[in-house]
Amino acid sequence: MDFNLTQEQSQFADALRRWVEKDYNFEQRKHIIASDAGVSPSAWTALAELGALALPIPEAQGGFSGTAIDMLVIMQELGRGLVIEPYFATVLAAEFLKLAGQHDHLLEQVASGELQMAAALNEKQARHELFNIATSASQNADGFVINGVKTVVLHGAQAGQLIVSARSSGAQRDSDGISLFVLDANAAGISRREYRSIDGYRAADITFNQVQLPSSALLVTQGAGWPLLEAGCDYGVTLLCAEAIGVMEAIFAATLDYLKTRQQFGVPIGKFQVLQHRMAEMFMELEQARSMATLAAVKLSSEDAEERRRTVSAAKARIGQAARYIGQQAVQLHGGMGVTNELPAAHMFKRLTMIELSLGDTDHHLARFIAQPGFKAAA
Amino acid sequence: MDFNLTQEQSQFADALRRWVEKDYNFEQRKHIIASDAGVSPSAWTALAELGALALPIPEAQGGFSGTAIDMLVIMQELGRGLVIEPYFATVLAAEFLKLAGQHDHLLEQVASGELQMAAALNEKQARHELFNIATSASQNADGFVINGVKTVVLHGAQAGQLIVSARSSGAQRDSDGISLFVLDANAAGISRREYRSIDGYRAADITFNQVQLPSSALLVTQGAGWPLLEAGCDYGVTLLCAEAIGVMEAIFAATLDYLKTRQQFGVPIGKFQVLQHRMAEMFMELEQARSMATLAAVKLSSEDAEERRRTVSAAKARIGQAARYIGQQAVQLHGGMGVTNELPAAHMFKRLTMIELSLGDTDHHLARFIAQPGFKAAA
Amino acid sequence: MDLNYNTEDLSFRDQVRSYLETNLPADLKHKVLQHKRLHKEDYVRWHKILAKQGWVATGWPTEFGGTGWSATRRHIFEEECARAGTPPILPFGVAMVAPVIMAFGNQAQKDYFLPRILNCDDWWCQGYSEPGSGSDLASIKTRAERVNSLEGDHYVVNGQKTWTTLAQHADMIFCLVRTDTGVRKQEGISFLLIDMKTPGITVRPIIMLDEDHEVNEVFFDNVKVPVQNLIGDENKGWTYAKYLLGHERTNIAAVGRAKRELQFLKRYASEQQKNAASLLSDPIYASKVAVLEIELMALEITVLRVISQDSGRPGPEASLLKIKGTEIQQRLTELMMEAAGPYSLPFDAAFLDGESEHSIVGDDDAAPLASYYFNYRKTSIYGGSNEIQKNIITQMILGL
Amino acid sequence: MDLNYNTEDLSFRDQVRSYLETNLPADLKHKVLQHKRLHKEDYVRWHKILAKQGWVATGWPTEFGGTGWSATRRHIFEEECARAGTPPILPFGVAMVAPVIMAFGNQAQKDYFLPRILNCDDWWCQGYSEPGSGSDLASIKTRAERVNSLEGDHYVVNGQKTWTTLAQHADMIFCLVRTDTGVRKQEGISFLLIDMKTPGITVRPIIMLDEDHEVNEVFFDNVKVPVQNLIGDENKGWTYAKYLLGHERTNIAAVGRAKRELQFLKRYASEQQKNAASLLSDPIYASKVAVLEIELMALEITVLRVISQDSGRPGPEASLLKIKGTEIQQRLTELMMEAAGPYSLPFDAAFLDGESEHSIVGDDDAAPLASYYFNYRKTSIYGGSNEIQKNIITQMILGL
Repeated sequence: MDFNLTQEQSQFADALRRWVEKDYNFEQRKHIIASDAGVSPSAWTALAELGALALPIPEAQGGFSGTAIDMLVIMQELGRGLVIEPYFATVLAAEFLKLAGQHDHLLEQVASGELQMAAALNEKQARHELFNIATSASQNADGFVINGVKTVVLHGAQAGQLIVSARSSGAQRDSDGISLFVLDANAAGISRREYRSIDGYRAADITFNQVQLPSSALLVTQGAGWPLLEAGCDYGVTLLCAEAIGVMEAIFAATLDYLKTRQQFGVPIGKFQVLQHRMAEMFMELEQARSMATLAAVKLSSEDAEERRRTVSAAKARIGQAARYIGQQAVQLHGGMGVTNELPAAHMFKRLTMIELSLGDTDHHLARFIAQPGFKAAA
Repeated sequence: MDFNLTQEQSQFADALRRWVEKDYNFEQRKHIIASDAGVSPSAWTALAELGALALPIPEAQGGFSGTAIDMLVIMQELGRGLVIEPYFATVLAAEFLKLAGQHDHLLEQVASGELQMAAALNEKQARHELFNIATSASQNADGFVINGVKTVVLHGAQAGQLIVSARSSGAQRDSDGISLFVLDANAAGISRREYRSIDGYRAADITFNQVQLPSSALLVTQGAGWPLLEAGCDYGVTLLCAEAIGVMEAIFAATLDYLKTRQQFGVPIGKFQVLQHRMAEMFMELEQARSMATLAAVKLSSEDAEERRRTVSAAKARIGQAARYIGQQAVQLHGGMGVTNELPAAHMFKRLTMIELSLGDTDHHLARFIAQPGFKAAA
Repeated sequence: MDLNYNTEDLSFRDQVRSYLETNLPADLKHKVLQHKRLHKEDYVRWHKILAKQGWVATGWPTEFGGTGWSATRRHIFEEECARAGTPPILPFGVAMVAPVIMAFGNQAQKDYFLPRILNCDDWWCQGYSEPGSGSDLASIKTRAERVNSLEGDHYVVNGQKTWTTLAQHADMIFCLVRTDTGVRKQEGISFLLIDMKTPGITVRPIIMLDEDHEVNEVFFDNVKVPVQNLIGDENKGWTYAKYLLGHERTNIAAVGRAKRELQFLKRYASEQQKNAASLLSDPIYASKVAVLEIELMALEITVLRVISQDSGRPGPEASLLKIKGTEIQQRLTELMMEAAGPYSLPFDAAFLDGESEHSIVGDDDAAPLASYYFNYRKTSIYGGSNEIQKNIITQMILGL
Repeated sequence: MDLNYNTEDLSFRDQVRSYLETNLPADLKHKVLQHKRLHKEDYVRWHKILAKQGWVATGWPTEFGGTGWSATRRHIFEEECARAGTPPILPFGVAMVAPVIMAFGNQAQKDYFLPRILNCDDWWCQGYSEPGSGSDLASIKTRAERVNSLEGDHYVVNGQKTWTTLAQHADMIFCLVRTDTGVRKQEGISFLLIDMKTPGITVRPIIMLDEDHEVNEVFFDNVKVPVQNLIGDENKGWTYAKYLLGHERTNIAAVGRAKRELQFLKRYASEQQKNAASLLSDPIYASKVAVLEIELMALEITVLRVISQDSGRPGPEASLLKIKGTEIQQRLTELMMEAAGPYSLPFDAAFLDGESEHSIVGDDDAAPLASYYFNYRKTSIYGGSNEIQKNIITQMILGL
């Protein structure tokens, strides 16, 4: 059993951290958020040059065939730096192509940094249910026609290619009848409405109006997309968990530093036992969360899909709990400064909060954990 | 609006408190628990002489027609003193007669202290479901024949008369088809198996084997006992809530005293901020619990049965939460002494724990609160 | 024991309710109920409407134009306002500086300021906190030096205040300033009223978590304040400040507003879907709502118990009300955001500010919820953090 | 990163598992799995069985008869024992006094005591805590005065120890005693081994919450202890005690037992009914179980992370393991009691003690659960209360 990072992983993390410190610090990030584009082309170039985009892509497509553990290292660093570029969106979308073993040319473009992607999976009525899909895909002579609206698509307006889940058959909440497509984000009939998210990202609602796709756009057998959809999103959840660890490490360090320097009643506030124990509890939350992020990354590639679902959902639920506690308490311990937008801690808190609500919240993943047959079978 | 006790209520409380201090202190109580009888005939006489038994009984039957608020005052004192006599069992059982407006002679005997009663409502498979009844009542020429087993009947072996819920018709979990009876606890076919409870009470499992009852034993229309069963148990829940307030006041006071006197590292442990804030949280729990016990006592007689159910269940749920927190933390703050049987605090903790599990636990009452139509209708 | 209002109180409640039905402007009500940002003119408009009715100053005696209501009536009034969805009457004038002026001000100060406060002619703000002071309020560094001059004696004020709520709109600020540095920190503090238009005052916005402009830093650079604006005696300001801190906690539990927000939460959750049913039907979610509702039921009775025992000013029980009240408020916003789920993410400042009728993603209920959640994290920090409140309970009630 | 055991470790696990299947007596297993009280002969029997296999002293080096296993193997062994339901090897001899004897005892002490500990010839107990010492362990008052006499030098011990676990069975006690009163409290303490049969020793039971006799007070009235029974140097006992405190935290997380108890909890809850279905199918109850199960999954990985970094003795991370481990254990007992509901009330000491085959009310699974819950409240108090553990994290890890 070995919990150490490889030398390559450590070097990757160090390089990313140095880049964040130099070119993606708090002030620079603030300017990017306030800019019209809301993302930074130069940051994207840097991520590509650092190899972060090639990392998850198979070697055959010009990547490094990085594992989920490798990605855990990357996402922690991006979380620590609160990097709001379309990295997660792109990597998540690319995972669907990898899992489907299709569209190698797009993976090559992702690896080289030429292509940004996004996964358009969510719909308004669905809340956290991935299978709750009203967007339709009807087959015709030329391929498929897509109609519907996808909401809160992270970096949906930046993406050159989209992964879209749509319904080929069945009722709105059936897991059967789901199809997955990859398509040009500028195809005729697509309109995108962009907006900011409260944690500084860009997102979009995307309307599909009689969008004609070729047959090659279909990723797996028509109507049988559910296992792929779940597997791809479990990958996304694992990335978010890793990101959350990075954000929590950073907000924890900032809070600890604040407790050591901020004076009240003539002493550093870190001398008050109630605040000390609060920090001790945050420390324990962080360590337990870290264990679960690790476990999820390890089990993600499990051949037993139930084992994967069970572990990934356990991790998201546990990390959601930790993220809420650590975020809220970090703000509380920062006092008045914690509720202003002026310190990084506030932005970390917002990001942690939105991670909890993304790709299934704590309650959703707790229910999914319980729904795995093993939960009751063990009894 | 007025939250003050009347002069009579205050006098009643004072008299009970003086009696507990003199004749029912910790050592005396320990001897009663260890005795074969497990209850104290002289304590019973004292309770009768103090008027505690007459209090809830209507004036027409020789009582004082005390309200639920009057009973709240009594139960708080009995809780504070950890009195383990069959008072609650008797008063709860008598309430069914009062609500049914029947068997006045039994009420007279209760008021005078001649009769102890018990309510045999629980069955093994039911957990907290009062309507979940397998015990059968079949009508015959002479009245009714009862068959079945009632479990964990508080002071079931001490009682001269029993209230029993049985099924006249319907499936095991139907609320229709329930009948309620009052019967002589020594009737032919009844066998009682007595044991101690972990909090120092006596309880019994009671088997009914072809027990023949006269028609007069039926309290309300055959098969239509459910509203009476619910109302009577809501009365019982309200009494338990009041008792819990008394126990919590006592354990809170004992803990506060311990924090002020127990020295560690050269200072009273009450100087440690973490323990101070724990006490502040226990204080708030107690005050919130007290508010709910009051509200339940006031709403118990509401003509709107939903309002009664909603408030009583809210109170039991809230007080269950407070009882668990205060009990566990009181033990924790007492350190090693808290986990021995030598201090009253340990016994208070045990009683609080068992109150939470009696007549529906916290989850049960939370679900009942949600099930009231008003919960969703407000939306 | 009797938990019902008496007949007179009930008819008072009906009177307030029907007044609010008639006089609360629909657009203001809509903004409040929809969690939108309120602007200066919204506050002023509602203040002046209530002033016309004579109901602005519910805590003042009648001699100064207050209502002279009992604690119960004030509670009823606050409940009804919360129920109807009125904008708040900001506390800085009516509830904070006015009681100090009444108790410690001179006749000229009373005659000039109190009617202007009643009618919202001046927008007041509070100059207590300073950078670094935090929970240690008495550690004030802003200096006021008394100077004799031909035009009349005045103070020269230098220093900085912070967390000054809505100072960007203010005409007046009441300040704690240090007039004697040679004594222990609670002594040597004075209570000054300062015109915000005086040269040398600069206001710098502090942007909150939710990107709203709610508080400010206020800088004083050789600001001349006439001695006529000193309240009471020089160096006695800490006494007045403590007097005011008690007043500040009135209605701190905010039960009325919490009840209204609970209704919003239930309505909103009942419109969201989970497992092909309403989210409010989901056992897990319903259970969280029920726990919160019960906590609020309990708090309402706790408040009424405190009111019924109230001989005048709130005692240390106010700390309990503050802690429980803010916990409930924060929990409400938390459950709202959970109900909105991924729809919490879109940030639509134009909609919150009332510049667009509908939110960009089309869910007007959801649009403000994450902002609301983030904004309300302040409630367990300001007005004496909840940790400080527990210290008060520990010392004043438990004697530890 | 690799979370799998290597092939050698896996075959070791299989070896342990099959050994336990063959050698763990069914009656002992039954008692453990059914949460019954264990008696002296139960502990001794299992100790002697393991001793025959050479597996008693998993933390000792081979030169003294220990297994010499790596941290990973010790973990595997503990997991397998927990899984199978073995009685514990009590720590007082093997895990507590033995390491001190090995590190600081003389050759004669090693030669005499270590083999007897290995074979359970002596039942040991621990004499650290005194009335009033609590978390302040160094505040020891029990005195030992050195006396010269014809029969050889000895100490005369006077004082009292408390919370002495299972002292009623003990042959030997290791004690911290004060040999110098003129210095600061951590100095002037010595480490003595005392024969419990020495005249002047009295053992008084302390009955626990669950009415079990688990701990005692031990009184020393002019008890003569030969100087040969002093460990190391006089007045250096605090150093040895601190060395031992580190060892005490081995396997404090008790993940293996918690996993076994989680299976019991699920099985038991699946047999209870709620809303005409299994309690384990109830969303609220299932959710509580799931949260606990996930916490345990996380703790298991946290333990493995600590083990993998372990250079020898556990560091301050042991405090994290102690807190989380005991929280999980307590929560398990809480959920078991909740599942039993009203069936938690009956108290059946005869059944718990093994005097009757079945419990009086007929639910053998339920019968011990309330006792189990009450008994386990101690776990957040003993071995350094969880508050003390948080102090350690605060100081040693966070540097506050």
